[in-house]
Formats: sequence, structure tokens, C-alpha cells
Amino acid sequence: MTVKWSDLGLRLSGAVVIAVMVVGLVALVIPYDPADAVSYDALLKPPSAAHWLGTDGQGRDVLMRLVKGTEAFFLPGLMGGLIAVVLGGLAGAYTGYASGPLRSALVGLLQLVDTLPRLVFIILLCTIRNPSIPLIAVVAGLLFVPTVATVVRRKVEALGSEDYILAHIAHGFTPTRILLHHILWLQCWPLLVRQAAFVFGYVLFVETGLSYLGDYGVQEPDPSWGNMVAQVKDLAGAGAWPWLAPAVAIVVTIAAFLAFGNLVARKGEEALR
Amino acid sequence: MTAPLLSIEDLVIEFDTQQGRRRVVDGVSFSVAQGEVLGILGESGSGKTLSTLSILGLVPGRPGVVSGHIRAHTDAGEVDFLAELPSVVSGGTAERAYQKDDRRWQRIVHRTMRPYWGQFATAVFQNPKQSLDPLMTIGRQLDESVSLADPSLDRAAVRARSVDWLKRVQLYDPERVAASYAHELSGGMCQRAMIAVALAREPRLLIADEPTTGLDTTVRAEIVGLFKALLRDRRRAMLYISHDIREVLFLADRVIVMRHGKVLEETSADDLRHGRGRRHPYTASLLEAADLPAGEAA
Amino acid sequence: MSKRLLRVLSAFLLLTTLVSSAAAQQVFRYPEDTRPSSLLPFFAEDMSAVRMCELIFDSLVVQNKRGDFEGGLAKSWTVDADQGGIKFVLREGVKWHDGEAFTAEDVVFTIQAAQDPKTLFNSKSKFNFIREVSAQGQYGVYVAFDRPVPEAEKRFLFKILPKHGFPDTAISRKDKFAREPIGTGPYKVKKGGYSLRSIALEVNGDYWNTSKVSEVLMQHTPDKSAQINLLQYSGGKAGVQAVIFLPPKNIPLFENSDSVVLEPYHTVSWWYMAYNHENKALADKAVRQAMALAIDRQELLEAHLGRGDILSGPFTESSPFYNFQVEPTGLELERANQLLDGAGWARKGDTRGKGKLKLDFEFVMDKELASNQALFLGIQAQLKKVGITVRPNYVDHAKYRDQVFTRRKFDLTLNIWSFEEVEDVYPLFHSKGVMNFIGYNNPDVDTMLDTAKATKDYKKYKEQMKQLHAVLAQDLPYFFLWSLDIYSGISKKMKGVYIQPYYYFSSFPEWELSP
Amino acid sequence: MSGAASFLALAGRRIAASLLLLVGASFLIYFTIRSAPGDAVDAITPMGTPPEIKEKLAAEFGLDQGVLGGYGVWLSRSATGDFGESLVFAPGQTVMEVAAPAFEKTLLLSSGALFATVVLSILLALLLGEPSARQQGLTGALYFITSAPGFVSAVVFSAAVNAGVQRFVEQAGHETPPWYPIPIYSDSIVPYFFAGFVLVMGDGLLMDTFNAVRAEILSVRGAQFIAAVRARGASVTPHLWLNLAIPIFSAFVSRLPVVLGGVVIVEYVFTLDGAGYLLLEASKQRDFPVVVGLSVLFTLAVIVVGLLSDVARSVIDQREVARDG
Repeated sequence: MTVKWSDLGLRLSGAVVIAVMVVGLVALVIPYDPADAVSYDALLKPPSAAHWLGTDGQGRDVLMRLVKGTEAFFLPGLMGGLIAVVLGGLAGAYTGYASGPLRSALVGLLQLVDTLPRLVFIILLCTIRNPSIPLIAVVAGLLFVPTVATVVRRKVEALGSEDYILAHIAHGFTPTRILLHHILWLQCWPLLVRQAAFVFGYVLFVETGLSYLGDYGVQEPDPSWGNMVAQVKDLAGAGAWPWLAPAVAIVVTIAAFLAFGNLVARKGEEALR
Repeated sequence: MTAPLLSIEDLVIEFDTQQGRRRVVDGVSFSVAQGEVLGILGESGSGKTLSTLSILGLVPGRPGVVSGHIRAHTDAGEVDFLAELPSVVSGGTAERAYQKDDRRWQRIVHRTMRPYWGQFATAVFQNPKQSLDPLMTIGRQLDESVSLADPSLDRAAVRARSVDWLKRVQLYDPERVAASYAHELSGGMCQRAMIAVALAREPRLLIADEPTTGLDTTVRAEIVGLFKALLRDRRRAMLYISHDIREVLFLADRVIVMRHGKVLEETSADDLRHGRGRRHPYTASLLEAADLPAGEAA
Repeated sequence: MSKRLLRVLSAFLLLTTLVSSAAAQQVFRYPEDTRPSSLLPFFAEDMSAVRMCELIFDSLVVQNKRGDFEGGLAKSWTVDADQGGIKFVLREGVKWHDGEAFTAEDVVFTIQAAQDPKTLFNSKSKFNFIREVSAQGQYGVYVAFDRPVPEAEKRFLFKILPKHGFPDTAISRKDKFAREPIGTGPYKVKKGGYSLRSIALEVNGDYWNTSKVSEVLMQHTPDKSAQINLLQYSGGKAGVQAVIFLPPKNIPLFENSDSVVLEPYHTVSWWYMAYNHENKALADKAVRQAMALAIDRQELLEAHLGRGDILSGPFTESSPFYNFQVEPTGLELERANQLLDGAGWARKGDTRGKGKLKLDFEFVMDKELASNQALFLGIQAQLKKVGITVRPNYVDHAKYRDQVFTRRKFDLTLNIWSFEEVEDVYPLFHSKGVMNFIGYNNPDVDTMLDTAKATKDYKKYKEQMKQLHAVLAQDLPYFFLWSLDIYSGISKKMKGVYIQPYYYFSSFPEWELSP
Repeated sequence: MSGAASFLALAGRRIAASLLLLVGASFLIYFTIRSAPGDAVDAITPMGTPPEIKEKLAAEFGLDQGVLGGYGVWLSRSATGDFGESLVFAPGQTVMEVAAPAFEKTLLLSSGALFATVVLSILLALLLGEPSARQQGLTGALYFITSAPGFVSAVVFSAAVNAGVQRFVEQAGHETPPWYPIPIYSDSIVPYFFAGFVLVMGDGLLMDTFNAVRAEILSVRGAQFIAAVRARGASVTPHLWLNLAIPIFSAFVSRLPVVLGGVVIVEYVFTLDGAGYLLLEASKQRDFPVVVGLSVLFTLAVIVVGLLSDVARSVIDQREVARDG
């Protein structure tokens, strides 16, 4: 009995996702003081037995920072995804179902957020409050609320007229229950999963991007994949490993998360169809 | 009695599911003569819909195996739809069935079927609202069929005939209907429109797949009546699929009863109506449920 | 590369060659980290603007390669016996870029404009010593000082503005002159050459001196790796012929390159780590000294900035005031620890403390100073060894100036002082000095600075500065770090290159670009 | 109700809302940048600038009024179409003089890139429909290619191109193209193509769009009326695209803000003189008139495109009007 290809993809991406989670959790318990890691005897050493992924411009072990770097993004990333999905889902459900001034106000607010030039807005915020990845994650999450909301709204509007929803109303379910349980939970979860995965990825993108644009991301000496990759700026001709490893890590992680979210979502949608 | 318009011989359809392979149509055979109305009776899941839709190659999803013969007497002479489908489709082993990708199978089916769609046979489905393109006026969809049926017509003539069709399906104010969208019409009106769209294509065989499901009783009666009226001229045959024995009896010349993907019995509508001949117990139970004379049980 | 790929690529190249306008020849391109804020010399705040203005404007006096001062727009000058004034004889037949003739009036105007209270610019104080300026005929200018000024000519390096370029002496930074400057210099802004992130100059046909390169193109390229890229492939039409500052990490890339030479130049600027003396712990001299002994400057310098001189005081080694008797301290961890223990700073876990005070400092850094971060990481690691904790606070330029210079919310910071020619440290260390942002207040130093300010005899002044050097090296208002050998990367196509440490392009007219 | 009337009402409401939106967005940005520590004066005055000069400058820059007051002034001015003058970035030039051309470039770049992305997604969706060995492989590869952070793909890309061109020029003796080496801003359009390419490939945009478009196509394909159309032997294509038009367009619209954000990085790497570059520089220098002015343009663009999509929707899909009206 051969394996379905979609399942194979699901398993692979799922494996990576789990791996990242595990590393992230392990990183929490590994003791690491960046100040101790600095060693001027081992600047920019290529990969070796002592340092599997070599050392960076401060002589710090790249692998170690890679591991500790996971800790920096993956919880906030999930948080950002959660914020976007929960708030977005609720807002979408409400705007799709309700009517009246409150709805219009909410729609306006969503549009307002949606129209902001995201990256620059985050940068401005990062100059006001000192940048930290939770800040970035929360803001990124909030900025994605409208996106999620619109998708959900369409779905709700589309489902609103479906017979079985009407039937539910007939059966005397409260609108809230129908919205939250029957529509949001039972019908929208696949696209919510997909969105969450995307936002998670986006948080990573933003963090790397910000680090590159001038250290608006996680601040040294704390390791983050973003500020590791950002070293590409001053390492031209000095060896690629310090930024290549995290770059690859980012690509693999994001690819896995997107794929996983998407495949799960697709399975769900097929089930719903 | 000329050669049948369509004859199906031990058709087998199997689906590959997570639980493994399910046989949903199990050696079904029947035939329809020119201008004849064949009623197919059975509860949902009895495989009646599938066996008939497979005639149009519109079977959804991807079946594991399709085998048997679907012989059609078209203008081009006799064709066996399944014979034209390559071996991947009919009688593949489990493994190969899994590897086979749906898009390719769909493409193959469509290629073989396209010439017969519409002009040989077409279909009317249940819940009519979803059978009509929500973004196109009824008129334009009707125009499509009309001009396909008779390419020689110019726009005006086409529209005229469309409106005429809307009249024939007993829609009042046909101009308004032609200008309106599905969501602006009632279910009944949509089904009438749908029937018009189907018949305007001038098929030799009309497949009506539970066309009255989801409509309220009075409307159902009207629709069934409409079919009767439209088929009186005997110019085209119809496969009328329903779980409602009264509708079937009202329309059909012959009836086949299906259950669990098998044909239980085949008989003339008159016999059923008047309770003549021996009955399969299942059929009998159906008749009783509709309190009609069951005749003597076999 | 496969044949097919080659073919595709060549097709693409040909296409794009057709699409895009062919690049002009004899263009000297160079990237800048920051965008020139204004081409009006008064308002040329950042170095990129200073460099541009050097190409567009002239000054009365210029400093030549050997470092001594010779005539620019001034043919000659005579200083009064009492050093109370100076008379310039101006070069004749010099034309402004718009064809007008250059006269004494322009010089007078420039000085008056600079002194006009309505003209607001940073280095206004540089003109304070001038009491009065007057034109003597068309080509003579007399400048009277408010007090005797030694080596007065050195103070006339400022650029001369055209009187006819402005309505009156009150000049606003919003004046469109900032975008369409009119100078007497070797280059003028090309028609439509001023755009968001690039400025194109063309050679000034009737320049009183010769200039060889026909066009100059400044390109704002904040991304260093992009600059490196452009220098690496400087052969290409869009490549650059010079990168002003090559980060040491990238130097290996060009060390034995056949297309680029490394041009070292020595700026009159030194790096320092500033202590905020308003911080109780840092007010303790022992702490400052201990930190100085715990930080290995040599190591930091080599790891992150390449070559340079470790300094013991507020002057560069090339400065006449540098006191070579005072040896720079080296790394001495034991002594550092002893000092701290002696002063009663006992270890509590990672961080030493005394009573409520802890040796736990906020280290504020300016993002615009690129190597800041790397250096901080080293310092943090080294100070940890003697039980001193420093926390990074990495802020952008505007925020830095506000937080450190204006509001003084910092414990430690790392920065550079750059000087046009000789250092003047009075404003840095005098308790009333305008640049004394560290709240340094040492009566002895104050008196030394005041007396030095009063001395007319340059020799004496030198001696006093040398003493000051010794005192400051002991008292450590700052921890003096180093002055750098900076490297420019210059394309080998450039001939006759000499880099003026501050203005950079002073001798650019002699540069040559061989095709 | 009649389509035309309700459509007009709809448009009216939308435009009114948009104005509110502009005010809201501009205030948000104004507030943020004004409350950022350090201001335009700090950005230009180095250590030792006498305080009186700083004060006079602050007054000249209109920094002496509070945030709210300042915004009031700004709003009343910009209501008359005067968005003020740049303070630091381009002293003396009006904001629109500086911002408009830059924004034009950026808008073209990002919408162009986004358009390309959508088209590409459609093609891919038609190509990689259902699970199969080869197609799954391709999809997987796609995931990896598109999951690189924008600037990483940009840096790697430019390095590759430069090295490639150099090798090629040596091999084929072709003269070097004017845009080589990248990245460099030049009047040639080529850098914009590269930037666009990276925009499409980077930051998972393509993958995201691809998934959305793909889902839409599948759902329409599966719809019953398509089966009906088939059954009557009519061609499916017109029905398919008619029903896909709106979802695909809204996929475009909903992603525009993201791309307009991502463009900052791309312009930084490829040294393009677009709005992203301007916005970044101006906000570093606290040149708030420029920043706010630009943000207004950004908002405006998003709003206008949103309006367009609404109009398109209510023209194509009568149900929408019925719903909103």
C-alpha cells in the first residue's frame, strides 16, 4: 500500500514543525550568557568539530545561537498568529453577521489598520519603545487582523444563507452559538489554520527584515535568527556561514509552517466539501 | 421497437476511500428506447444517481474502477463510452488506482464525453439555484444552449427562442425572468429555467436527477406536470431518477428499482400502477408506504 | 554555464542594453552611507554633505597634501603684527558657476551671513572671533578679530557663498540654494542632476584651476554590502570608483585585488567611551580606572576596526598636543579587581555593588555608528570578567542625540570626536563647555583650560595641552580609545589619488580616471 | 431595489468612509512619529549646538506646538492640499514635490509585482492542481524558494547575477550592460525588474497568493452549475472566469498593503529611490511632514484599490448590492 503524496508532504512539514517546537522548548532550559560566548581567539572560524556551524564575528558558536535563536521567535510567532486568528475570526464573524453602526465602525477600524504601511509603522513603533520580539509579534498579529477578518467575513456571508444554518436558527440556537461554533469553529477552522501559519511566517520575516534595515529587531547580544542573518551586511568576503545557517533555518522553518498549515487546511476543506 | 437509444451493461463503479475500496454500483444493466421515459426508483445511496451520471461522465471525485459498457446510439452510430476510456480507468488494480491522478482522469473523460454532452444527453439536477451560474442572467445561459443547438441563428433570433423556451416552461413574464439572476428567482422558477436551459439544447436523452428535491409540494407537482407536458411529443427520452414512487409512476413508461447498487427489478409502470405481476418485497414495501396496491409478493 | 543558459542570458543582456540609456563615459561614481542633507555649506551637517561641498565650493585658504596652508580663492594674505586682523588679496577672474564674477563682496557677504542672527546653523561659533569684515576694493578683504588669534589663516577654511545667490544675509536652510548651489569650485550640479538619492556633478568649464574627471555621481547607498558589491565589480558601467570607508571585515576582499587599491588616510578624530559623571558609581574614579584596565583596546581594535593607534589622551598621535610621555594602559585584570575591591565594590553574584549602588550600567549606542554594536559586545564580555554589568540600548541617530546629548539619560556611551584640523578640547572637558555632556566637573582641569585659552604664545599653549593630556589620562573623564587608520577602496582606474582626511575631495581636481 | 441607485448609494457611503479613513490613518502616523523620542532638530543639530538655535529651529519646524495642536494645523492645511514642506530630508521642497514621484515609482513597482504574482499563481494553480508525485515535488520546491526573507533572496540574487554577468561577459566577450553591477539605482528600468522579481519570490507572497487562488479555482470548479454547464455541452471557460474574477481581484487587493510594506526592504537593497526608501530615511530623520504625507498616499492607494474592487464586485455580482444595499 503506497502513501498518498499529500500525506507525505504533511508528514515532512509536520516533522519540521515539531522539531522546531522541541528545539524551542529545549532552548528555554539551555543556559546561555552571550557575554561569556564572546571569544576573540575564535573569530569567524569555519565549521569544525568544535563549532559545527563555525563562529561569527564575535567568536560565538553559530549553532548555539541558532538554537537559542529559536526561543526568540517561536513563542512570539505563535502568539502573533493566535492574536491575528482569534481577533480576526471574531471581527470577521461579527462584521459578516451583524449590521448597524457598531459594525460599520468596526469595518472602518479594520480598514484603517489594513491601510497602514506595515513595516514602516512597525519601525516607528520600534523607535518609540525599544524593539523586542514580543512587541513585533503583537503588532504584526494586530496588523493581520483585517486580512483574517475579511476572509472570515466572506465565508460567514456566504454561509449565512445556507439551509442548514437557517435550520440551526430554526432549531433555536442562539446567533452567537451558531456564529462561533457552527460557522467559525466547524466551517472556518481550515482557513484560520492557514492564516495562523502565514502570520507565524510573517513575524519571522518582519523580524529578519527589521534586523536588516538597522537593528529594529531583536537586540544583540540576544541571539535571533533575524539579527544573525542580518550579519550578511558586514560579512561580504569574510565567509558566509554565520548568516547562511540561520538563513537556511528560516527558509526551512517558514516553508514547513506554511506547508503544514496549508495541507492541514486543505484536508479540512476536503472534509467539509 | 427500434434499437435502444442507450443501453448499460453490467456497469460497475468502485470508489477508493480511506476504508479501502467501496463498490457503489454493482453490475447494473438497463436500457432506454427512443422517446421512452425510464424511471429509476431507489432510496438515496442506492447508486441510482451515480449509475446515471456516469453516463455523462460527470461522476464526482475519482472512482477506483469503472467497468462494463455504456452503449449509446448517437448520430455517429453506436458508441461505447467506457470502451473509449483507457485502461487506467477501467479495471485498474488498487495501487494503480491510488497513483492515478484525478485531473488526468477528468481530462480523459471530458475528452471522450464532450461530443455527446448536450446534443446526445444532458441533465437536470436537484437544488436548481446552484445549477445556474449566479453571475449570469438566465437569459444569457439560455442563449448559450439555444445557439449551441442551432448555430445558424443570429442574436435576435436566439433571444427570441430563449424567451419562447421560458414560455414553454410556463414562466410568466419571460422577459423579466430572462433579465434576472438565479438569486432573484424562487426555487421552482429556477428549476423551470433550468429545465428550459437543458431542453433548449435539444438533447435526445434528458437525465433528471431528483429534480424536485428541496422544493415544496405544490411546486413539485407543477414541475412533474411540466415534465409530462414537455415530453408528450415523445421527441426525446428521459431518465427520471427519484425516491418518490408517485412521481415515477406518474411520468415513467418503465421503472427499475435499485438498492445497494443493484437493480432489484425492472417492470412496466402500468403493472406497478395496477399492482399486476409479482413484486420484489422491497418494491412492495415502497408501494405500501405510498399506499398503492402492492400486488402479490414474490 | 550551459549553452542554453548562455543564449538566454545574452538575449536578456542585449535587450536590457537596448532598453536602458547607455551610461556616460568618464563618470566618477561613489556611494555614500548617508544622504547629503544640504548643499549649502552652512547647513552641511553630515560628512557626505561636507564632501559634496568640497567639490562645489572654494574657501579662501586650503590645506595642501603636506598639511600646510596655501591660497585658495585668496592669492595671498598678511596677518597684522598684533595678530588682531588679517588681510586677504583675492584671486582675480574667478567666475561663479552662473557666470557672475567673484569679488570681495562675496567674502564679506559670506561672513556677514554667517554672523546674521537669523541664519541658524551649528558651527556658527566658528565665526565668533570675527569682529568686523570689510572689502578693500574689488579684490581685497580685511577681517578684524575680537582678540589676537594665532595662525589666523587656519580659520578661513569655510566655503565662500555668492552674494547674488541670496536676497539678504538671513539664510534659511529651506533656501533652494541647498539644492541648486552656485559655487566657484571645480564641479557644478548637473542640470536635473539633483534627485532623491543621487547627485550628479559636471566639471566647471571656467574653473580657475584644472580638473580632470568630467563627471561625478554621488549615490546614496546605505547598505554597505551593496557598496562593496559595486566596488568589487567596478568594471561595470554602474560600478563605483571609490568607497569612502571600507569596513575592516571587507578589506581582505580587496587586499590583493587587481582592480582596487586600498588607500589609507588618517583623520583628526578619536574614539572614546564616555562615562556619565552624574552617575554615583561612575563618579568614583576607581571604577572608571578599573573599567579602563579591564577593557583590552588592542583586541577590540584588531577584531573590529583594523589598524589604528591606541590613545592615552584626548588627542591623536599626529596632533602637536599629544603627550608621548603618557603610556596607554594595557589589560590588567588583577589591578582592576584590586582597585574595585579597594574602593569597596564587593562582588554580589555577577555584579559588584556598594550599599544600594551596583556596577550595572546602561550602554547607549547610536545606530549610525556601524561598528558600535560589535565593540559593545566585546566590552560587555570583558567587563563581565571584573564583575561589571553593562546593558545595551541601541537607538537611532535622532533618539541618541536627544537621549544622550540633550537629556543625558545614559551611563556609558561610545562615540567619536572629529576635528577639522587641530583639536580644541575646551568645550569637551570644561565644566561650562558646550560639549561637556558627561557632566564632568574638575576645578583643576577648568583652571588649566582657562589659562590655556588666555595664552597667546603657541609654544606655551602646546605645553599646557600636553599637561592637560597627562591629567586627563589619570582622571579619565572619558576612556580614550584610539584613532583609526581608515581605508578607502579606490578603483585602479583612478590615477593621482590623494585623500584629504577631513574634506576628502580637496585634491580631487588632480584625480584622473583612465578609461 | 434597482441596481444603479443602490450602487450609487454604495459608492457614496464608501467615499465618505474613505475620507474618515484618511484622517484616521494620518493621525495615527502623525501621532506615532511625533511621540517618537528625538525630533527633526535633534536629527540635524550635533553636540554643542547652542540651545537658542535649537529652540528657533524647533519653532521654524512647527515642533513647538503639542501633538494634537500640530495635527490640527496639519489637517487644516492639508485639507487645502498643502501638505507642508520637508524639514530635513529635502529642506524647502514641498512634501508632494518629494513624495509624489517616489510614490509613483513604488506604486508601479509593487502593483506590478503583485499583478505578476497573481498571474503566476493562477498559472501555477492550473498547473499544479491535484496531488501527484511530480506536482507535489514542484509545490514543495516552490515552498522553499518563496520562503526566503526578502532581503536574503535579494542579496543572494544580486550576488548571483553579478557573478553570472561577469563570467558571461568574460566568456562571450559581450560588453557589460548599463545596469551591471547590481544593486545600483540607475535611470534604467532594469533594477525595477529585479526588485519586482524579488518582491514576487520573497517573503512567502507567491505561496500565500498561490494557495488562495488555488482554493478559489477548486471551489468554483467543484460548483454544481459548472457540472450543469458541462452536461449541456457548453464551454465551461466563460463561467469559470466570470466566477473567479472577483475572488482573484480581492486576493490582489487584500495583499497590496503587505507588498507596499515589503517594498521598503527591496528598495533598500536595490537602492531604488521609491517611497519605501523615502519613508525609511524620513522617519529616521523625524521629517514628519514627509512621513505623514507619504502615509496618506499609501492609505489613499489602498483605499482607491479597495473602492475599485467594491465597484467591480457590485457591477459583476448583483448579490453584493442586494447584501450591502
